[in-house]
Amino acid sequence: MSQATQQPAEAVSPYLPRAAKIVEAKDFTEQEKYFRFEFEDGQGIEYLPGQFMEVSVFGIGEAPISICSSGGKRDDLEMCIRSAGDVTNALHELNVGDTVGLRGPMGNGLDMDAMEGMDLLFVAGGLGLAPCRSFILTALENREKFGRVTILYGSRTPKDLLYAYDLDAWRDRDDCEFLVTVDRGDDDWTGNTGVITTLFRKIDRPDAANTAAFIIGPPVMFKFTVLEALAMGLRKNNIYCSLERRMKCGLGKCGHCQIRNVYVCQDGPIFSYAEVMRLREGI
Amino acid sequence: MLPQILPKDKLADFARFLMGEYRLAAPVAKGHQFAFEFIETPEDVGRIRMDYDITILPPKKFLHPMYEELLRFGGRDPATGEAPIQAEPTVILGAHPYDLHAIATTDAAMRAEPADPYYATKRDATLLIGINIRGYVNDEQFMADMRTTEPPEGGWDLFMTDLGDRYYVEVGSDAGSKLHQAAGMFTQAAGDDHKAKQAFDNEKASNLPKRLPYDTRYLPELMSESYDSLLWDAVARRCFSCGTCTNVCPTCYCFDVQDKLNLDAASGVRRRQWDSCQLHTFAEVAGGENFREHRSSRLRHRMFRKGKFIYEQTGKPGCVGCGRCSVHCVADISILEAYQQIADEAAVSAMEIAAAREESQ
Amino acid sequence: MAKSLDINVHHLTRVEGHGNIVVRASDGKVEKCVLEIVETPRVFESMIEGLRWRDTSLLTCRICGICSVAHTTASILATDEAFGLELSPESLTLRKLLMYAEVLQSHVLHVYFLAAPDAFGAPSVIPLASSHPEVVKRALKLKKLANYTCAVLCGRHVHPISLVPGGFTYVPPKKGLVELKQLYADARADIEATVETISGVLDKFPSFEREREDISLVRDDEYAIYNGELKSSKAGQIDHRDYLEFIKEKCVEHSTSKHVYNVEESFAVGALSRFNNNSAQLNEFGVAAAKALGLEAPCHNPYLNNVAQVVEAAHAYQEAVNCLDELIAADLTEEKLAPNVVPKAGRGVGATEAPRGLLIHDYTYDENGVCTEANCIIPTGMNLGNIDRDMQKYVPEVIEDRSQDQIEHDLEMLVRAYDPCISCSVHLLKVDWV
Amino acid sequence: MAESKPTISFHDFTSCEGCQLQVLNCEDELLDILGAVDIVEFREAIDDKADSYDVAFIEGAFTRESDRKRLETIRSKAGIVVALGACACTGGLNVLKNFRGLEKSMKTVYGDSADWYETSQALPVEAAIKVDYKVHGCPIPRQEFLEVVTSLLAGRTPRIPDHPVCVECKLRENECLYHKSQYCMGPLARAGCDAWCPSYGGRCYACRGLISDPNNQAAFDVLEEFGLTIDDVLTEFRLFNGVYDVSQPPTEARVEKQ
Ligand SMILES: Cc1cc2nc3c(=O)[nH]c(=O)nc-3n(C[C@H](O)[C@H](O)[C@H](O)COP(=O)(O)OP(=O)(O)OC[C@H]3O[C@@H](n4cnc5c(N)ncnc54)[C@H](O)[C@@H]3O)c2cc1C
Ligand code: SF4
Ligand code: SF4
Ligand code: SF4
Repeated sequence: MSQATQQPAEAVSPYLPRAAKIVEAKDFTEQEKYFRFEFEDGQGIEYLPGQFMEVSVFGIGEAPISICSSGGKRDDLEMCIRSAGDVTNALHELNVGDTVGLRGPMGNGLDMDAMEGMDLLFVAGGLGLAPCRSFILTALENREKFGRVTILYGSRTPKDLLYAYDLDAWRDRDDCEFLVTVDRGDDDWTGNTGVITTLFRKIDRPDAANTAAFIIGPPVMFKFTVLEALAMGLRKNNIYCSLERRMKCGLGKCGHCQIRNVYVCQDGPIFSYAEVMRLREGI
Repeated sequence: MLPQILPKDKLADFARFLMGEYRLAAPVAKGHQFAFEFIETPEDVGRIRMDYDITILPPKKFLHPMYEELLRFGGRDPATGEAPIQAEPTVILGAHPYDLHAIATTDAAMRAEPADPYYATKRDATLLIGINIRGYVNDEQFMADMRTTEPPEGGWDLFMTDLGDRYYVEVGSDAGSKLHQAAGMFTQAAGDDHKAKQAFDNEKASNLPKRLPYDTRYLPELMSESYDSLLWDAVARRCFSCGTCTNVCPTCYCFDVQDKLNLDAASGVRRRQWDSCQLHTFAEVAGGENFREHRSSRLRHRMFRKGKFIYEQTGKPGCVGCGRCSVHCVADISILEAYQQIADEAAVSAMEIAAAREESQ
Repeated sequence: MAKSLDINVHHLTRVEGHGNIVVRASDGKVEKCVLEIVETPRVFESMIEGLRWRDTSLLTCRICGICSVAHTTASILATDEAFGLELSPESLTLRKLLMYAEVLQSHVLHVYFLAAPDAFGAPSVIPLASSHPEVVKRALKLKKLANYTCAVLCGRHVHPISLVPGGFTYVPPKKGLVELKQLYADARADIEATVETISGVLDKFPSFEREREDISLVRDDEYAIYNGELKSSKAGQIDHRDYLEFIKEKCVEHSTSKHVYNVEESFAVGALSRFNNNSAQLNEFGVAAAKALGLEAPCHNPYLNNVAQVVEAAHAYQEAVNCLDELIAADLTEEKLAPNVVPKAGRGVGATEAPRGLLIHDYTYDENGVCTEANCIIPTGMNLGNIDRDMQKYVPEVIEDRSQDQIEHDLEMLVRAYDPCISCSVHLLKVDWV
Repeated sequence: MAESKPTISFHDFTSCEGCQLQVLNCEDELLDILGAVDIVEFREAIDDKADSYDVAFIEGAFTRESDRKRLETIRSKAGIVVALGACACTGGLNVLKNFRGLEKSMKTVYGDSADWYETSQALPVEAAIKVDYKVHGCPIPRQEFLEVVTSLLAGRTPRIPDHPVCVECKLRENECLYHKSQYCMGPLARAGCDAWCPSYGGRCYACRGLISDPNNQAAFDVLEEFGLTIDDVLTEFRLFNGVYDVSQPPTEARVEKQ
């Protein structure tokens, strides 16, 4: 039998991650940690808000994590990672100077240029602020392109609030409206208490036909907030969410993230509410 | 590329010729059933069974192996990773037409951008030699409905039909043409041979009646109609969620990826292995949320993939009608029966079905 | 000068199962000297009753993971006999080969891992791995060979799968047999080296003797391992079905394992007993090993059981090679091996030689093949009384010359020499309590 | 300076010690394991006793009250406790004796001397102490033991399958026993053994316990169609999974389904 094996020179494995160094790391909460990465090959990366990376720790595995920095062509990227299992726990043990493997960007993301001239409503719940932040920062960096910008953010307790410095910055800006609420306050908390839908009462009614909403958070929150958005008259096609599914390959092959005939890793994770409705199993 | 003749008593010689140039896989008996195995020794050649009814696992196991190394790493440092993408030149001898169709389907799925180089490399290094069927071998088959009784348009190299003392060999590619020339034991088919092949085809056609009450062009639509049917709950009552149906399915290709560590607990391999949408962990994420927690939703998902999604994605059949999933199901759950049942209850007018039936005849 | 002794080895190490050595002596007089068995009773016999025939061996092989093949063999021999099943010559050869493989594996494990550290003066095999790596590697290689034999033939060594009443549920592939043959050929030198290694440490075995009664299986045509008649060095030969004539039992309070007696107050089984009763039938390789090790029958030094194990390992090796040749020539097929079992009411006795000695399973089935009565006699159980007697003779002999620590060490070594498989000794049989 | 190696210990309770033998049967890996860890207690092979262990492997069932203390001591000294094998994970086939009536079992075996010896219901180790991970099987598959060791060394959760044996059985292309008119526990049993028994002509009797969502309804339907009576099914069930059995005594033996 012939022993020859073929190794096509052009075959590059889409599973091989690029090495990236942690250049900044911060504990946001007990469970959530913030990282900024730079690629070791110095090639940088270009991505759209809403896209994600497969973060790899050899020997443990991979986990899909949204990029939370603003979109475009950049040298670095940021993520906020919640320790939820093996890979994410292992990532939490890493610090500045350590390297991880990154594959991506993956997923569809959303080109915000297409929304030029529209009003933007961001609704983020919990860790959903991570992917949402990429949209928010992208919008704020290109502030002149958009109409009104409104940011609603809800978290369980004041201790769970992420990106404190961003929140302060957004609060201080006068070209956007920023409201935050917590489910349960503590002694020092003077802000809103209550679920995120209560914030809808506090904002001016948007120009419904001309508003794009980004609703990103846990499935339960999504259901209730979509209701609010629809009640305000927003169009199904203009309400966007990010779906979470189990993922292994990120290449539309392994089948884990499949919802009916879409692969979340390729066709998503950003879907309009119109699409989510069609998927039925979406939420 | 004209059809060729291979005398039956030359089959062993042909197999030995193939073994000289390629890794050869062919059907052999496995207990009372059959399986594709590598033919490695002269003794193995004698075990080849071109008259097999159907194999337990389809030939996908050579192109999309049940365990496949994706990466090797020396430790946590991502710089230590490397990707061994390679393939040995291989011949799969004796694939039935429905399996050739299934390979065409996985070709389309795995080569869709972003293409999977592991699959593609193996596939490019593999020659397919088909063998014809005479009819159904069990009550669960419905290849005629799925239009997979003849080989697909392309994608195979040689296709053999058993004419008693000889094989009538159609040539499907340049590589196939080169192969039979190099083997040097084929002659060009003549008038009698063509006649005999025609007779074979006629008989075969009569052995392959349609088994569905509608044209499968309507299958995707019928599936959509049945999304909320109670049928899925009813069938799921018996389903063990054992994953047998997907493992034996020639068009199922879902997989899991896991890191395997060496004893230094640092170096190891990242490998993929077949996974099944029927297993309850398949759609479960960290924190315990399970997006297809109920057996019935998993079962429905499989049936939808087979009857609708894969077809919509690849334009090729998501189910080739081979019947493996139903034959091997411990609980006797039959996909053919499900396809029949959805027609009964779907909101498709009787006329539409009648029209479809007429068209398909 | 150790006139008084208080030895209490709690949970003796490097043996299978739990036992304590307790010795008390004052003023040079031994008051107590016993091996206490503290393993939990597992009451296997009562668990067997009510099981269907095809489950009896899968339960009883779990009496002991170390001699799992022997237990399975005894069990299926009993079932074969009860149902009057015929075995094909190929199945017989396969069964024997499995037994030889187990003898090889168990003896190698015992000699190298459990006994050798004493001879090399190491606390365990782990430091040996660095001080004598070649020895440990050789042991692992031989052990693996024996294990792999079981893997090829019946799936695994611990609780074999396809070894069932009447035949085999799996046909070992020829490729596997041919591969095994090659591996055995490669291992011959390792067996020879084992003999050499042990002959180099013979002086480490205390020279102690106590005349004893040896009981084992015997056969006219071969060194009996797989089956045979019962022979006592003091009481002659009987049919295996009459085993109770030789093996009489009593409960003793210091042991969850019952003690047995025959002509004497105790008797011995195991490698040395087999050797003493059967040495004339050793094959050439075995004879050569015995010669190199200077072992001659009858030998009454229990410490030399380890040496007899090495002789048997060599013998078993050669027999295994012969079996393999036969099997490769035989062209195994399902027809030749598949069991064809029709249950019927009756009693069957399976007597075989586990690595540690004679092993008996005795079942009675009803007409549906459900077991109604069961009795198992386990080798270590039989040796326990003999171990006590050996200790009781040994301690007074050395009490004046050796320190308490030395005596403790000697006794541990003595117990280990018997290779007791305490876990399996602790589920004894049903006898008539009259 | 070299970091000190993690310490590992082995402890045995009521069992056949076959699972510890399976550990020793990792012949190719044994020397590497010894290089990666310090085995500080392993009564079958070494003499040492230690004060604490990073990982303690416990073999055997918990079958007498007096063992509780020993188990608790091990728990208090160990960082991670791993149950090794069916006896430790589910009580294994020792549980069978619970169904025979304890007193009767002891009488059968020891006659009038029965009360010299202490025994009680056979239970999983979990019934006495918290167990962190389980290596299932009777005997344990070597590859799973190695997976657990390497995973714990690397600080990750060992990948122990929670799907039916049929998955592996099909990957090995075995003829399904149901096709040969024999029955098999494979559809309910936890995989990870590479369908060991069916691959060698045996049936699976679920020595690795049940998966976490067995379809009992299906099992009942299918086995009944297969001509089995409820007694047959229970007998089959109790061989290795008596501990899950809800239809009969012993009540003590029922532990939470994992
Ligand atoms: C598009 C997308 C974006 C995400 N963005 C973020 C983010 O910005 N920050 C963050 O903390 N988390 C995010 N997650 C969730 C995160 O991927 C999971 O928490 C993570 O995969 C858990 O992996 P683990 O190995 O730590 O957990 P384990 O429970 O040990 O998981 C084992 C394996 O299962 C799979 N898996 C388990 N949970 C998930 C899941 N939720 N999604 C996909 N695969 C899963 C992975 O392959 C994982 O390696 C995102 C998930 C998706 C799909
Ligand atoms: S083979 Fe049958 S029982 Fe198993 S998952 Fe498929 S449909 Fe369910
Ligand atoms: S033999 Fe048993 S494990 Fe294998 S597929 Fe059949 S039911 Fe499943
Ligand atoms: S097949 Fe079943 S019984 Fe056999 S080892 Fe596997 S889990 Fe245990």
